[in-house]
Formats: sequence, structure tokens, C-alpha cells
Amino acid sequence: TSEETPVDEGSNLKVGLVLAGGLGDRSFYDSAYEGVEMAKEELGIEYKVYECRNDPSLYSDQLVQASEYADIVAIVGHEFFDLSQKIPSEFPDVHYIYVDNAIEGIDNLITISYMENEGSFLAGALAAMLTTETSIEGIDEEKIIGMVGGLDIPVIRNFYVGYEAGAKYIDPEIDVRVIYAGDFEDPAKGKEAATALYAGGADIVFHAAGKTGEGVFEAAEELGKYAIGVDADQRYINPDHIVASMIKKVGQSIYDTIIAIQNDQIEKGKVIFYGLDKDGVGLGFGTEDMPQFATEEMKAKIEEIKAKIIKGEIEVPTAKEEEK
Amino acid sequence: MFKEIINLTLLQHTIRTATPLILASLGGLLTQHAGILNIGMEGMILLGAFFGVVGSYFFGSSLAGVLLAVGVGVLIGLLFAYFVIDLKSDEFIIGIAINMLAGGLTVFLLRSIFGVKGAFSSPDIVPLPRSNLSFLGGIPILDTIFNNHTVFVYVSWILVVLVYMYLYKTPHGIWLRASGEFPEALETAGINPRKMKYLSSILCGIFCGFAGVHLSLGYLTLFTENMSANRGFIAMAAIIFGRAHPVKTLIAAFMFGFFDALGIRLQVVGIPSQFTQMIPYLGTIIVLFIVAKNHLRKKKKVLEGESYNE
Amino acid sequence: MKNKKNTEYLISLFLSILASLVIGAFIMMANGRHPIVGYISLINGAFGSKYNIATTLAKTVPLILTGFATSISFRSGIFNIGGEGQLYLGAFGAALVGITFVNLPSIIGIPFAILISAITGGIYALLPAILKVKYNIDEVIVTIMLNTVAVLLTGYLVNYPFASEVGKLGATEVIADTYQLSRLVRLSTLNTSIFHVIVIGIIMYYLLERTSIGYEIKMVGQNVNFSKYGGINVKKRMIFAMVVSGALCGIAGAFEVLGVHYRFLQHISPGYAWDGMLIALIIKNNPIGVVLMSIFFGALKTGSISMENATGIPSELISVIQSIIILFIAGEAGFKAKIQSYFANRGKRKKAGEENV
Amino acid sequence: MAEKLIELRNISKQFPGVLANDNVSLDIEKGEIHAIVGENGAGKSTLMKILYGLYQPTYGEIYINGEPVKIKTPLDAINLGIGMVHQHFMLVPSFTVAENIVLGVEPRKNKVFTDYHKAVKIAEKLSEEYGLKVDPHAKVESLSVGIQQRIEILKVLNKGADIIILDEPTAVLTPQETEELFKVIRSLVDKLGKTVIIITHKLQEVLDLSNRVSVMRQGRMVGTLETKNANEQILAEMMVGREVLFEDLMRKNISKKEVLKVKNIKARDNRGLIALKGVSFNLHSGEILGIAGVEGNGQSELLEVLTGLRLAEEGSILVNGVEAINKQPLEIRELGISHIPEDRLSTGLSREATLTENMILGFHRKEPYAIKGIHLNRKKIRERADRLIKEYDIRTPSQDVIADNLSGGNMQKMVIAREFSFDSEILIIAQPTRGVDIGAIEFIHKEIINKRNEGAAILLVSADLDEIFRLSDRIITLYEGEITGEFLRDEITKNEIGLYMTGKRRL
Ligand SMILES: Nc1ncnc2c1ncn2[C@@H]1O[C@H](COP(=O)(O)OP(=O)(O)OP(=O)(O)O)[C@@H](O)[C@H]1O
Ligand SMILES: Nc1ncnc2c1ncn2[C@@H]1O[C@H](COP(=O)(O)OP(=O)(O)OP(=O)(O)O)[C@@H](O)[C@H]1O
Ligand SMILES: [Mg+2]
Ligand SMILES: [Mg+2]
Repeated sequence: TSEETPVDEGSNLKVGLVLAGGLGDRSFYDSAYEGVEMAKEELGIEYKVYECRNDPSLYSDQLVQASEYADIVAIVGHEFFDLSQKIPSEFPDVHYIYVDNAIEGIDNLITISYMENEGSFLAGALAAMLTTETSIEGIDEEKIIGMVGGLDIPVIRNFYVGYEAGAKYIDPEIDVRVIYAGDFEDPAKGKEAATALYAGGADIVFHAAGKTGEGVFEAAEELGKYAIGVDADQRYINPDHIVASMIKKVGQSIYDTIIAIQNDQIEKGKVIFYGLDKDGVGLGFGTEDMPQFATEEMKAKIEEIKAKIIKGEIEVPTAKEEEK
Repeated sequence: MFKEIINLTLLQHTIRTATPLILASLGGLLTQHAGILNIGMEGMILLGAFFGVVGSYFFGSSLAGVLLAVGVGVLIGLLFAYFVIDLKSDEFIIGIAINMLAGGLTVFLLRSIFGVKGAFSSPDIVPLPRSNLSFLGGIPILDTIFNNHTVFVYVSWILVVLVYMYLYKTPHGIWLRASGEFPEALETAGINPRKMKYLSSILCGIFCGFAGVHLSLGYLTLFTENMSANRGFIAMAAIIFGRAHPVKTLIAAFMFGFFDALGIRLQVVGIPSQFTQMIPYLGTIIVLFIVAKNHLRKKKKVLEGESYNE
Repeated sequence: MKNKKNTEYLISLFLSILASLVIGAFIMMANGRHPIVGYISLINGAFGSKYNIATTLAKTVPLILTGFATSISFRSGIFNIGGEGQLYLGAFGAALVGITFVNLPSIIGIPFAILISAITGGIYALLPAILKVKYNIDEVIVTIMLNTVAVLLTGYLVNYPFASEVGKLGATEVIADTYQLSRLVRLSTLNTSIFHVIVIGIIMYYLLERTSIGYEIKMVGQNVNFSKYGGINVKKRMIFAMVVSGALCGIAGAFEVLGVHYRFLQHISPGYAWDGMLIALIIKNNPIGVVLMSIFFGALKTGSISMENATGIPSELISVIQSIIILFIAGEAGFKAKIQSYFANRGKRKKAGEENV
Repeated sequence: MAEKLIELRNISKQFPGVLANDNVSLDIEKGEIHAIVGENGAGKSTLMKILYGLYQPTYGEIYINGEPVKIKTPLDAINLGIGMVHQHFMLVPSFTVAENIVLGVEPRKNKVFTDYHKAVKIAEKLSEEYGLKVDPHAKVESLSVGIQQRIEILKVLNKGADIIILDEPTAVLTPQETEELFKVIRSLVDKLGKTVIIITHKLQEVLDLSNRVSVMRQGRMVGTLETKNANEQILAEMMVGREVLFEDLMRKNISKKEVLKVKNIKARDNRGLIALKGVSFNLHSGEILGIAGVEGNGQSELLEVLTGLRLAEEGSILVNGVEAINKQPLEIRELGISHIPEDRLSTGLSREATLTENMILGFHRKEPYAIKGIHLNRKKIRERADRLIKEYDIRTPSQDVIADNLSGGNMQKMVIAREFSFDSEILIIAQPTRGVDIGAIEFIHKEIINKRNEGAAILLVSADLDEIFRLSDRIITLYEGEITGEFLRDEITKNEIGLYMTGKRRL
């Protein structure tokens, strides 16, 4: 739904935010929304949001309408892979920011690609360290951790391979189990999936499943187990059972790019990879007032791993390679 | 590995997943008996889920949530009945329209009431109480299976019995069935079939309301858009499967729940999720097929039973 | 006399749409929106420019096809609720052709892809049809189940065996250029499939209204005993209707691939088959009505999006209004009867006619 | 004169397009048997449905014992002591006899639950009292029309009705059943002082049973007279509005050749029970072979086997030497067999379809109506429909009316028109005049005889012995799936044949 914003004297730069899905997922799309909201606060731009609610018959039209409205169009969702290569050339004066894929060589298109596998690697490492931390209530010494995915699609698998690799990095014989709920919008399914994982011995379950993830958190609370959030820092939803979140700074990166475009400091037609290096992905431990489950050593370990990944000493696999 | 799949949690999962299906399908089978196919259950469940949260959040009591959901259920049941029975509109269309209405309305109200999109959860939402059947404490297996469920799990089982008694053991229930099978016969007998049809539709609204509340206040403690997630349609399948008989429908609902639980667990063994998720659906078709085949065989047997030359 | 009935129906149809728009207006006002502004931008969004008209028409393509698919199956008294699944498989079939036989020329390739999609869709509908006529298994439940199965199956195919190399998509590779139906209006997805649809529409109208097969299908749907007695091969007609229905849905899927996305996407359909079913039901399976109603639905969808973007009237509101429109259209006959009997009652006449015992 | 129990004053009923009752007035006296006769569509059922509260009159009032009454629903009627047995039965198929009898007034235990045992008791007691034998536990769907008739009557009696309306009760009954029914009716009136209104088409019955008779024509009341002053001729003329003469049907004798040879047919009914135990007969061109038998002795199954609607387990059917056993209905039609089914509503026509559509069935693939068997030629189809409507005097506003709005008789004429127009060599005709009025009966009988005289071979099944005797050249009797006798028409009397029909005597 489009939020009308009062035309602001300072600048009347217009941003159109096109979402493959819809707002209210408390993760991916909401995070992108925060980006433009921030831009409005800080830079006084105005914006409209174009939601496609996962309806393929709207992708093209919404993108076109956004292009007609805006100076900068931020496209969010891998679903736009084809359109992002067609539409921009039709609107040469509009700048496009395409989030969550990698396309090169189109002058007015900058793509932002996140290394979700890198972030997930850290999440996996953390989970692996926690799952034997019997000092924490509800955790046993069994070396089992879990993940609930929304759909079995490349992006989500990318989360998984990173998560698994991270865990194995800490402890090779750790057992990492994944369940795909088959839906991004069915928390009940998410809860059952998580419940099954917890029942199977996992104490910590990472989710990459949008609204379905809400059910994972509920299961964690109900069974006195623990969960790791995704995309946004979701700890606030339930600080006592969500130990951390794998953050994908979609909003931040969109915000940065908008500034870059404004100040014209952008190399045209480029792919910007947001990995651990640019803090595009990472682990969030919430705010100070929240109980911290991860000990300082753990956090230190995480930092060490992070450094190694950035230096390239640790090779984080991606979904595509896995399939080979 | 085997114990990963077949264990008590499988049964718990089955029960939990089946409950909303049972509740909704009990409502749907009443309209079925009254000669109305109600595919509006999906929307009715969604509305129940939403208003359950509303009531619980604002009045700080899960009972209030239930009552509000029931109230809305009655209204939507009346709406459905008015169009299908009085205006003689196509029940398919009205059902679909109700699903659309529920989809739009809940999203819209979610925003105008709670100012959020997508999902609403809050510690102020009071969940439904959970059972604590201490007398089961002794027997661990029964305890894990039957204890610590939300009230509606038990309500659904009780309702199965009540609905059965009503339909087959009371005059009123007999009239309801007659109103579907041969309304004219009922009318000439001095009973107004219209009233019976209305009643069935209102009860359906209420039961679907229960199903919704169970989702948003029992099973979970939150509301998300489209959280009914096709349960209305599966409930309808259960009704058709159980030939609108309360007990058979209950069995069908449990079957769905079981296949669903099985599917999720089989993923752990490494079967691609798309296939494990097919299990409930393919399973249903296969079971239907087996049932039908046996039925035919039985019929043949009857035929061979008796011979011409006596 | 028949035609008089039809025009009468169209008029009251129009009136009921009007009535529901008025209600919608009140809803908007209750939300502090200006209904006039809203509706103008709605109409404008649907028909305001060449691009908008094109976008509207583009949306009607799958609706018309799935609408006809429903008409023919419901007419024969067998209920194909499985259009969505047939559409998915048809779409995948077409995509498969498009990525496999990459060097077929368009004149051969495109019809071939369409044919394959029709066959896959048809076969997928054949299964429930056979279960129905041979084992008397309810086709509604089977087709509903098969919908999900198809979505999951194609979901697997495009994520593993046929996953595209680039772009993190749950999708097949892009089909060869020779298969891509050309676009008709700049920026819009309207493509030459619309012409195919016109042809198919004419064929369907002819089949249903002007041929002995269409007649037999109609009779079978009305009274099976009568049809058997009259020498119609009932099972055959039901299967025939179901398969044609499935084929049409498959073709609808093919056009999404060949004309819009140029590859098979996971979740390629937002529920076209359901809308198509709705349309066919509303219009009582009348072939011409299906086309008009599809355009109306397409316009509503396109228009509501533009309206949302232009005025900020939330689209949920539109779907609320849309469901009210549907309620009113469905209630049309009933309302008419009620109003008539009301006037009949005035002047101390007692009501007549509507009882049916 | 006796006191007036019911007065219907100036009743009019307007249906969309039809004025079913036009200012009709009728008095019913206490304790009388009042017959109402009239052609199909005359408005008899409508008038009675108004009295029973199923329809509201457009104009007019109803008085009972001199008091004006409003009968808005059947419940009002029931409370006024009115009961009605409908032309088309009002029984719930999947319910048991007992459940149907007590429907609406179920006995209860502890206020809430149905007391099924009590219901059974009630059913048994009633069938005792009135000598109408029924099995309370049987499901209605599995029962013959005769039995269903009884249940309907018991249902009415159970509600304590003093005024009993019977709408064409005998249309579906065998002679024996009719006699029993009349006994019951008389005892109801004589012993229990009940009042009976009976609609029928069979004038002989009127004369046998009623005290007074009212005649309706085209929605209007022609008049009421004491039965003792009436005879068939008078009534018939009042009904049809012109002279009807029952002249004997003239038969041409023409060369007979065997066209149908049926050997040793064995088949089962829907419940899987044996219905035909090896039936054999043959049929010649230019003859009418009547099958007499009490309903439910295999007639239906025999017809279905002959027309390909039911599989036989053994036997042979030679049509001009071509084996036709267990062939598809279409193939059998193509061999030259036309069929007028016994149940026109469920088999003979589609109620939702227009006359046009109903009358083209079977021709819809034939030139010139379907070019190359596919393309429908509307012009020709409509012309044909109009022609048949005239030829067979089908009373309808237009051919675009749906069949459901025709009255029973006209529906039947439509079916006959379609089947006769095949000009098939063999005609299989079942219950051709069931629920049809005299005018139409005369017409239909003539048509049948004409067909015969033109050389068609006709197999006639009828529950109406008069009809069998009037039309047949040869008669065979069917009892429990076996042929118990075969006679030339003038070899045997109605009474004698009754013995064969009930298996008391065999050849
Ligand atoms: N009811 C009928 N009356 C007369 N002829 C028929 C009838 N049904 C079929 N036929 C003839 O038998 C032929 C074969 O029957 P069939 O129903 O297969 O025809 P069809 O409609 O072409 O088949 P399909 O619908 O599968 O194409 C038809 O082409 C037609 O000539
Ligand atoms: N519900 C109805 N709607 C419209 N027309 C009706 C309805 N019921 C009866 N009619 C018409 O009213 C007229 C009288 O019908 P009715 O059934 O009373 O005739 P009837 O005397 O009972 O004929 P039959 O002896 O065949 O039963 C007929 O023309 C019939 O078509
Ligand atoms: Mg552990
Ligand atoms: Mg009548």
C-alpha cells in the first residue's frame, strides 16, 4: 500500500519501493521499508511503496508505475530478475536499485547482493556453540541444531548451506537438520516444524521463513527452547527465547545507495556485494537490556570467524556450489 | 532414524493439526446435510482467528475473544444463509466472495485497529488455557498424547459426539437432514426447511469461528494475514471424504493431520520437502481410491451371493 | 424470448454492479477517502491510456481461458476445481518445450508448445475424470488435492532438475526467443496470445452452443438418465468435457510462460483458475458472458492497483468492494424476485410465483 | 343439504405466464368423498396446494366451518385438520418408513431425543388400524410406488387429519392396489367420519367412489354435480369442452413378420436381487404385445435390458436377427428401437431443458438437424419442434419453455412425440397414459394404434389393465420375473388374467 508523504521543501527526490511480497513480514520487506523511511527522515525524500503480494501478474505493472513516479526505484525480491534487466533501459533517467540478486552492465541499475550464507555461517557457529551449553536452561549436550525454511528455493537454501557450514566449522559431528514448511505465511506450520525439530533433540532453531517463522518463536517459548531470527533483528519479538538474529541490512544498504546516487558517487551498472565486510549481513544480539545467552567468549569467537571470512581464510559455500 | 519419525510427538502433532479441521468440518457437514456446499469456510476461519485476537487483546480475556469470534461467526453465517437460501444465489460464488471478503477485511482491520500489517502478536493477547489433566500424570504415554492441549482440542472431540447425537438422535437433526435431502417433504410435514438451512449455516459460522480462535489463541497466540492457510478447503475435503458423517469426517481430519505430521518428519530423513508435502494430498487420493475399490468389490460379492437356479 | 431474458439479465447485472459500487463509495467515505476521486482513478487506471488498456487486456487472457474451462466442465455436471494444477503443469510443459527444442522455428515451435501444454493439462484432468466415472470418486476433492500436488511437483522440478543457472530464481531457464510471443504495447505484457485466445474463444463458443457434442455435454449435465436413454455416451462426454477443461487451463499456463514471463516461475499463477471459475459461475457458463466478465475482472485488478498508487486507497478496501460486487451479482436474481414480489404485494395483492413445490 | 365444511371462494392463482386458477369456487361438505377431475394443467393440484398452504392465492378467500381462515403454511393446514397426499410423493428417500410417517411430529424421550421405538410402534399401530401393511424399518428408497402411497396416507392419518386430499393417488397403482385404497378411503369416511377430496383422471373410479364430482377446465371451475347424476360421457365432455366419443379403435390386419426375438433373459435389480429369471417372447410387426403384471415383478428391469439401460447376465435379444443383448442404448436405437420410458420425469426428459432441446434428443446427430453429425442446424430443429407441438397438441406458450413448467400430460405428449417421430420398426412403450387426462388418453391410444396399423411392432407395459385390454393384440403376464401366461386378447377376461398376474395360476 502506498504511504503518501507530504511534499517536503528540502528535496523532492522521489523514491519508489517495489516489493515482490508485502509489508508486515517483520523481516525482509519491512527492513527494506525502514530504509526508505529512514531516507525520508534524514534526506527528506518522498516515497511510495508498490506491493505485489507475491502476485506475478503485478510485477511488471507495479515496476512500470513506480518507474513513472520515481527518480529512484528500489526493487526488492529475486522474482524481479528478468524485469530488472528490461524495464530500466526503458526509463534511462531513473536510477534503479535492485536488491537480492546480481545483474551487471545496465547503466542505471545497481544491484545489491547479500551474502546471506556468510551471515548464516555465523548463526550456525553460534547455534553450534550454544547447543552444548547445558548451563542454559532447556539445553542438553546433544549436538543437534535445526533450521526452518519457508520454501525450498535457492535463496533459502543459501541460508541453509551457510548455517550448516558454520555449525560444522565449530564441531564437525554436529547434526544440522532443516525442515521447509512449504509456506512463508503459515505460522502454525512453522510451529509444527520447529516442534518436530526440538522434539528430535535440537535446542536451537534458526528460521528463514517470513511469517511462518513467528510459529518457530512460539514453539521455542512453549517448549523452553531457543530460536535465531532472520533478516531484521527479531530479538524484540521474544527476548527470552530468541538468542540472536541473522541480520540482512536491506534497509541500510538501500539507504546508503540512495545517498550514493544523490551524491553521484556510484559506479554505474555495478553489483555491490553486501557481505560481512560491509556489515550488510551479520549477527544481531538485540539491545543491552535483553538477557544475553551468548557468552563473551562466544561473541569473541564469532568476531574471529567473521574476520577470517572477510580475510578469505574461511570459504563459505553457496547453495549453487552445493548442488554441483 | 526410525524413532525420529515414529514417536509420540507424531501423534501430538496429528491431534493439534487435526483440531481446526475437525471444528470447521463439523460446521461444514451441517450445511452439507442441509443441502448447502459451503466453500466459504476458509474465510469464516480467518475471521474467527482475527476477531478472537481482537477480543482477547482488548478485553484481556480469551473468553471475550471466543465470544467475539462466535458473534462474528453468527453474522457471517447469516450473510451466507441470506444469499444462498433467500436470494437463491450460487453457493459456490457466495463462498468464494466470503473468502475474498474475509481476506480483505482482516488485512484492512489489522491496519486500522492495530496499525500493523502482516502480523500482530503481543503479550497482551491472552491465550486460551491449556488442560492439565493431572489424573493422566500416572500414565506417561496417555499423558503426552492427551494432556496439555488447549481447550478446543477437547471441545472438538465433544462436538463430534454432540453433532452426531443431534443429527441422528433428535427430531431437530432429522429435520435438518430432511431439509437438505427433500425440502418439500419437510415443508409438507409442517416444518419450515428454510429455518433449518439458516440454522445449519449459522452453526457453521460458529464452528469455523472456533477453528479460527483455536488457531490464533490456542495453537498460536498471534494473528497473521491468511493464517487460515487453506484449512477451510481441507476441511471441505474431509467432509466429502467422510460423506458428511461426523465420525468418518473426524477420521478424515485425523488422517490429514497424520499425513502432515509424517510429511514434516520425513524431511529430516532427507526426502525433498516438495515430496513430503505432497503426502497428505496424494495420501488422501490413494485412500479414497482404495475405499472405492473395496466398495465395488463388496457390491460384486453381493451379486455373486445368490444364484438363479433355486 | 431467450434474448429478451439475456438482455434483462445483463441490465440487472449492470444495476447490481452499480449498487455495490455505491456501497463501496460509502466504505471509502467512511475511511475519509473521496469515492469520486477513487473511482475515476480506478477507471482511468484500467482504461486511461493505451498502456492501461493493454495491461487490463493482458490480465484477461488467463481469465477467459480458465473461465471457459470451468464452463465446459460444469455444464457437463463434472466439477473441475483442479484448474490451478492443470495450469501449472501446462505452463511447465510449455516451458520445457521452450528450453529443449531451442532451434524450432516459431511457426512450429509455438503451436507445439501450446499443444504440449494442452496435453499435459488434459492428462492431469483425465485422472480425476476417470476416478469419477469409473470408481465414482468425488472429483471436487480429488482435483483440489491435485492442485497442491501440481504446485509442489513443479516447485521441485524448477528447484532441482530444471533449476535455472542464474538469478537465485525458483524457475526454469528462459525459453528460446523463437517461442517468445511478441509484445503488442510498449512496457505492457500484452502479447499475441490475446489473438490465440480470440480464436480459442470462438471455437469454444461454437463447440458449446452449436454442435451436437456441446448439446450432449449440456444434456449430460442436466440429467444423466435422460442422456443415457437418448443414446449419449455419458461417461465419454464427461471425460471429454473434463479433458477439454484441463487442456484450456494448460493453455492458459502456456501463455503465461510464452507471453509474459518467458520461463516457468514457481508460483506462476496467483489463482487464475479460481477467478476463472468465479467468472464462469457468475455468468452462468454463458460463453460470451465469460469474455465480458473477464475483461471486467481484469479492469478491476489493473484499475485497483493504479487507484491504490494514485490515491492511496488501500487495495484491501478494493478486495472488500470486489467481494461485495460479487455478492451483489450473485444475489441479482434473488433481489429481482424480491423487488418484483414487493411490487406485486402492493395494492393488497398477495405474493405469487416464487414458491416452487 | 349437508353442512359446508370447506368453502373456497373466487380463488385465483397467477404464476409467471400462467393463470393456473381463475376465480375458482368450491364447496366441500362434511363426510363426503369429493372428486375433482380435469385435463392436465386444468389447475387441480394448484387449487389443492392453495388449500394446503403451499401456495398463496393471488385473490380469494378460504372458509372452514364458515370461518374465514388464512392458510399461510402447511402447518396452518395441518392444525386445521387438513392433510394432503401429493401427486409426486413427499417422502425422504434415505429415511425409514417409520421416520417418514412421524416426520414433523416425532415422538420424543426426555424431551430432546427421538424415540425411534415409539415411532415404529406408531407406524405398526397405524398400519394395523387401517390395514395398510408396511415395514416400519424399510428405507423408502427401496420401496415400490404402491407402498410409498400407503406411507403417504399413514403419514397424513398420523397427523390426525379430518380432511384428506389425495392428488391422483391411483395414477401409479395396480388394479388390486386401487381396490385396496378405495376400501381404505370408504372406511375412513364411513367409520371415522373423515372428509376426502380426490383428484383423478379415471372417470370409472370417480363414479365408483365419489359422492360429488367437480370438473375443472383451463383453470376455471366448470361445475359440480352429484355423482349419481353423472356418467363418463358427461364428465368427459365437461372436461374437454367438446364431445368425446370412445369409439372402438379400428385395427388393420397386416402381414406379420417376427422382428424381435427375446430368449431367456436373466437380470438383477438395483439392489442386486434377481429380477428376471429367464424371460422369453417374440414380437411381430403390426402387433401390440401387452405385458400385464403387478408393478415390481420385473417389468422395469425387462424394459431396461431391452433398451440397453441395464446389463443382462444371460440371454439373447435378436432384432431382425441381429444380436442386441447388452449393447449400448445408442446402438440399440440405431437398430430401430424407440422407447417411451415409464418414468418420464427422471428418464423421459430433462426438466431444465427447453422443449426444443428435449425433442431433438437422438436426432441431434442426424441429418438434417446435425450437418455431418456435428453442426446443429437450428432452423431445422426449431421447425421440427413446432411441427411436433402442433401434431401432438402439446399445450405450451412456446418451444422455449422449459419442460418443468408443463403439466404431467403435456410432458408425456412431448416424450411420445419425440419417440414416435423416429418412425422405428419397434416401439417399447411403458405406462403411456399414467397421470394423463381423458382427452390426451384418447389421443395417445389412437396414435399407438396408428403406429401398429402402419406396421410397427409394439411392446406395451402398463399397470392399467383397461389400457392393456384396449390396445393389445396379445397379452403375456409377468410374475416374479417369469412369464406365467400368454393369450390372445379375446381368449381371456380381466379377472382371469389377475390370477396369472399374481402367480396363482400358470400355463
Ligand atoms: N447420440 C447419438 N446419436 C446419433 N449418432 C451418434 C450419437 N453419438 C455418437 N453418434 C455417432 O457415433 C460417432 C461416434 O460417437 P462419438 O460420440 O465418438 O462421436 P464424437 O462426438 O465425434 O466423439 P468425440 O466427442 O470423442 O469426438 C459420432 O461421430 C456420431 O456420428
Ligand atoms: N410452480 C409453478 N410455477 C409455474 N407454473 C406452474 C407451477 N405449478 C403449476 N404451474 C402451471 O399451472 C397450471 C396448472 O398446473 P396444475 O399442476 O395445477 O395442473 P393439474 O390440473 O394438476 O394437471 P395434472 O393433471 O397434469 O397434474 C399448469 O399450466 C402448470 O404448468
Ligand atoms: Mg544440545
Ligand atoms: Mg396435478
